Amino acid sequence: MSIMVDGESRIVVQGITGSEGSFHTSQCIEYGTQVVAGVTPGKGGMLFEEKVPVFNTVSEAVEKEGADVAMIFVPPAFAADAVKEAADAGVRLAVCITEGIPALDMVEVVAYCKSRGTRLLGPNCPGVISPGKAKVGIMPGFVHQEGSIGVISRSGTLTYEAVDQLTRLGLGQTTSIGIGGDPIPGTSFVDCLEMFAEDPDTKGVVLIGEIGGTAEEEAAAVIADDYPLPVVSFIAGSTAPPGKRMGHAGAIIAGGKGTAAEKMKALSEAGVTVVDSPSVIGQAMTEILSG
Amino acid sequence: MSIMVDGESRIVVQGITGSEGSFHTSQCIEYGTQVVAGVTPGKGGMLFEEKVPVFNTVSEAVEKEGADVAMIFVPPAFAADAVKEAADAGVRLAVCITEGIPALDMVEVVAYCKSRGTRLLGPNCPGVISPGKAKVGIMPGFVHQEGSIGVISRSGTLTYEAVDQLTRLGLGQTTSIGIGGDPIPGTSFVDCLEMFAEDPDTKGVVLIGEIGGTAEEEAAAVIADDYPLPVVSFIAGSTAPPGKRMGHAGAIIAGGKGTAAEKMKALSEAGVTVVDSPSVIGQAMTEILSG
Amino acid sequence: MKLHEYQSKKLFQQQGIKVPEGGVADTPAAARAVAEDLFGKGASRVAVKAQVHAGGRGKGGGIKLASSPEEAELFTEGMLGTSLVTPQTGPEGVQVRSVLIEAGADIATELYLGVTLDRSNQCAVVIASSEGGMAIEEVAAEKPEAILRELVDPGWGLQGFQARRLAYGLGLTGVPQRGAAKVILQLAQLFQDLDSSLVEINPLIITADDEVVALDAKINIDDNCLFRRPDLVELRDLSEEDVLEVEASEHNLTYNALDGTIGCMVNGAGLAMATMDEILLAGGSPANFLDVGGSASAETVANAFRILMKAPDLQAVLINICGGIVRGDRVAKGIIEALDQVEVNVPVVVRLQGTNAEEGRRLLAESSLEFTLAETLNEAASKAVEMSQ
Amino acid sequence: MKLHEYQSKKLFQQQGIKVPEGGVADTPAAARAVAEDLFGKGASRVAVKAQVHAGGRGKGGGIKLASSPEEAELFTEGMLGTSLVTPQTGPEGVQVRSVLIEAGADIATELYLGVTLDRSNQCAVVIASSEGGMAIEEVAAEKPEAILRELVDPGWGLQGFQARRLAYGLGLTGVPQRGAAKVILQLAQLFQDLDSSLVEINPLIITADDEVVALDAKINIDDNCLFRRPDLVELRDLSEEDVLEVEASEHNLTYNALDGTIGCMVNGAGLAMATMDEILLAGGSPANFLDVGGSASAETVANAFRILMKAPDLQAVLINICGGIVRGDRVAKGIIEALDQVEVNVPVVVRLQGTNAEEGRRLLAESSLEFTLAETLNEAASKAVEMSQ
Repeated sequence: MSIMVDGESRIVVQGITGSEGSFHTSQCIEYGTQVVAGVTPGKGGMLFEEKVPVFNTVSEAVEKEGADVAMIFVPPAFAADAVKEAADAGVRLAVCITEGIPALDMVEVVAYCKSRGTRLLGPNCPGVISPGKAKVGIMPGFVHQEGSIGVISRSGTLTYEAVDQLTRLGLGQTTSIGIGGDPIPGTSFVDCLEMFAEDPDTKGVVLIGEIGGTAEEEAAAVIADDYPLPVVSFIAGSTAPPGKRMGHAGAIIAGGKGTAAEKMKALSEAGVTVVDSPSVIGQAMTEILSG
Repeated sequence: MSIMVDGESRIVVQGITGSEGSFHTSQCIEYGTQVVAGVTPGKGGMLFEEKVPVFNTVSEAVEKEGADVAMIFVPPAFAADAVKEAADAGVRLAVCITEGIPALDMVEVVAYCKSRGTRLLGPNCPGVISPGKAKVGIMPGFVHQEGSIGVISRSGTLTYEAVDQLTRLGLGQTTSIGIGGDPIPGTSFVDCLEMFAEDPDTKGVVLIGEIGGTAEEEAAAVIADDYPLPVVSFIAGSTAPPGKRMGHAGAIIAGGKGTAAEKMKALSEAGVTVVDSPSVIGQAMTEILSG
Repeated sequence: MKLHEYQSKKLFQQQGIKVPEGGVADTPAAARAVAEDLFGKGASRVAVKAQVHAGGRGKGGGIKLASSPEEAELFTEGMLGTSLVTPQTGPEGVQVRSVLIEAGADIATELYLGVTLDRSNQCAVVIASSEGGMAIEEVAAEKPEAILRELVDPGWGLQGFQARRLAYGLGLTGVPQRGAAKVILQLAQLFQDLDSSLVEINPLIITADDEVVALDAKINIDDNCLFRRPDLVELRDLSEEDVLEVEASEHNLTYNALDGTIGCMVNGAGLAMATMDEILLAGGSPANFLDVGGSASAETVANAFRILMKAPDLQAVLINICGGIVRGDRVAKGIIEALDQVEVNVPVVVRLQGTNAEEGRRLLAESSLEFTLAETLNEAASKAVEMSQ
Repeated sequence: MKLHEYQSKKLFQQQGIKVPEGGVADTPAAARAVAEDLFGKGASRVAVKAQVHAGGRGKGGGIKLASSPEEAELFTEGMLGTSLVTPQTGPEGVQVRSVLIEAGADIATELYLGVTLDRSNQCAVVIASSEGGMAIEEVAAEKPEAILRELVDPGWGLQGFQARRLAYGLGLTGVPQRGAAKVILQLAQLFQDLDSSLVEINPLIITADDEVVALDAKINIDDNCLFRRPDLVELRDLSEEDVLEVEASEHNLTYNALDGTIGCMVNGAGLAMATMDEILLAGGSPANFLDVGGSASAETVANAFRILMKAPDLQAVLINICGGIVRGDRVAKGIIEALDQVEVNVPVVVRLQGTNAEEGRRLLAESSLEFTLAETLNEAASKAVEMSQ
């Protein structure tokens, strides 16, 4: 089993004809993902790689190809509209890779998606992969392996790092999810923890947080409340100075709040195994599962 | 039994210190309605008629007096905000008497109330009365009598007319509801029909419609689908010319649609006893119930 | 409240929607001057369009194409001051007081675009159709599949993707598709900004060089918003409206003229319609719809009486008041006051019920004036009909 | 992006929020002229306020009250060109380049008002407190009950009743209550209109004659919206920002200066932070945060390298790239190109993983340049720390 996406998922790629969109669509197809349609306004009627039909609107892709998951590579100026289009067209999951969307646009988009019953993952995220089943995102597929660990992270590359370790230690993943580094993410740690708790194949969860906001503290509250799976966590940004945005729009220590130390404390108190180096995430999980 | 309001309902009156608000609040209290609070911004701290506390905000009225129904007499320019305030404060029912609220304000208000889980009745309506229990509105209480008929109407005075007849014929009412004459009402005929269907004491429904819109046709569709109670209906406006707004903002035959004839046809076909004069509504209901 | 085409087009332009170049004129000479300017700028012909609130002008001879300034002047002369009869006016027509002179357009495609309230879905709706130039009701009846609709979410407004979806749905591609999508968003915004009840472009044209232009323009404003829109109130053309209706609205009364003989004064729109219906059933004919409203004072009722008495062919008056928010005593005082000031030479039937009705009936009975009192609506209608014959 | 107080107040005024009369000056003489004008208009004293992006100016001597134009000139002279150290700056402070001279206000009540993003509730939030003048974080810590909050619904915006609720909650009544409610709505609108991440008035004062005035003003703009707001980009004061950070942002790189010795070049913000953390764990200290971003081309990476080399105290460079959307081959090309152009006199440790990493490593190995390659993050950090000592 897995969460969010699997071999049955039918993907429509918005922005399929752009440079990043086309590169990563190819990679997803190569991984074995069912990419059933693409959307680029004005390019309706063409075929991507001579097989994937491109439409002018997401509605058409949903009606004609039964797409149920959207992957969005649309530039920031048009991304909010693209996500809303996906939600309105009725996809159950919209994965927004785009970085740099204004926060107030996201406030609106997140509420819009909720009103339409669509789960939004991201923006500014690497996407989601259920190894061996489907990759809907930009993560390097080959570091992943099918297995029993759920991975949730606000980071992209740091997640690949952690997954690489897990795989090398023989710990495959049910699903690995990047929730993204923006202050207003569509899907939270808590959402993912709840989904993993209901997945019979997931035996442990790796949670990779970072400075800024209170998403890790909210996750800690859920875990403290009898969470059924062991959780290993690393929080990036112990060395980050306050008041500076560390790359991610959401990674900022503001008004003395959102430090790595606070988050690690909350998670530790909730029973999470918190490690102080990303290099030992895999090792820590191995010890828990074998102990 | 009754629907919407009963003796347990705790009313807060918004605009209680205005001319219409104070007059009708007194009438409601005299009828026996539990008016527990009033709201007029800037007049917080005073007492209405030496017994009903007045607050600056609806939240306070809800917190301190446990109000669960709002009756709104606020002028059109401020009415939309007042209804939203009531919904946000958590009342379960907001009865908006105010006439002349811009339609686009109501589009927003109706959606806002839905998002907060508050039922809105009105605007531009006489309110609701459950005879012998509570009167939340401006209808003359004395024409009503407790009994087993549910009354729903887009009109105010025409409803008093119909109720007066019913009462004289010994047909009391469970609840009589004016849904209002505006094009965007918070509560529809269909909503009321469904509530009456679930009320064990209601044995028959009187539905008073008028030209404009398709609310009667939608009601007919619900009645045609095995509606459990007998329905008697009168549609006002057979003599109304097309394209003219007949007083109510919603009472207009537009593009050849919304005529009385169409509505009567739809209701007749759904099994409703449609009468061509308001004078015989009571008589028709008596015949059905005794036949 | 309806706006004229030329007023609507000015608002369109402010929103960025392209309209044909032109100008309004209320004399043949002025029309010629506008036309000369347009021909001088390269127009090969100009349209002369009667500025009246009724639609269907084309069928009534209210739109003509002129090939020269002289012809434009001639057409204008033929329209100004005449009564224009269209499918949307009565047989008496409406008087033409001004014309709009516009450069003719090179039409490649004609579309329909409108925004109005969707009462069932309780939100605004954008309606588009590839069948431009036809009345949308006719298209709906004859070719419903040619009508596209996008609901406007009250919280979010019309979205870019919805405008694109409509434009693609109209069969457009490339530059016209993008141009039409833009106009769709602009029109939806205008609808919202103006508190409209209807904005309509019929036809919206695509020109031979891919421009998207509003060839016609119609804007109706929600009367309920006028209290906060003095700018829009200024655009009101009272000469297009019935004088008695205007006078009534100044007194916060709702009045519609009809062609019968029994004047009606009722409180509440529903009861007013029902009273009219009842008069018809009793064999009479109502002279008007008149709602004294939900909070009528003695003064309001007196004003209502004055307006009522001005109707032609009046043979009787039926006053039907069922008290709710209106109090019977106030109404009675208004009636008595009005009859002190207004000469009444027809019989007056009064029916008073509801809040403070007893007090009202007492006041009427105690006055020195003559009324026929009635108990039920049925009885009141019968008496009025009887007295009108 | 932060705005200066005087810029923020101009935007406040455009929104209708009252601010004290005043003017900005960048010389003592200009300050005196502004002060003379204010005294001439009846001011009994003026405030001289250093215009720097850091908060807590009052505690650092950045706000002074002058009783005469001469004193205003003197205070300005004492501030301009000096380094102002406040609780929010480093010990090195920030340079004062201009001052705002304002008429002193007659304060009856000091309040706090701010609008910012509520990340947990995923919407904007209006924060108000009766404890004006204090940092809101301190109020939150010491007197949390004095803080009022109203969430702004994304679909509907801040409602009138919410503004009233806040104003009453602050203990206001009558004219000041209505005035404050109005300012609350205006500020929420400004937050939305400017794509802000923070707008703050601290203190918002009620004057002795019941006026509501923004005595201070702070606006931060969401950097992600600047692509669509050229008007706001113009307000950017680059002199307040770190030169390397500015240069980096021009190349779409995210760079933050730190005071360590090991330069970091990483793709992805999380991995960049983790790399810094790992360097610390290995006994070293990072010289910077540098994220080459999610779509770095060879050119971007070369630019990143140039910025990196300008940092002081640099003893080693650690390049850590884990390919996802970034491709290893591009990064390798960027490194090779950059090292062709930039003089590098410190050891460079490179770790390359993920998409096209093998190809990237091959390119690096085949080049004539010297790198220390590492397999794991741990190993890379250790090697860099070792080489920096």
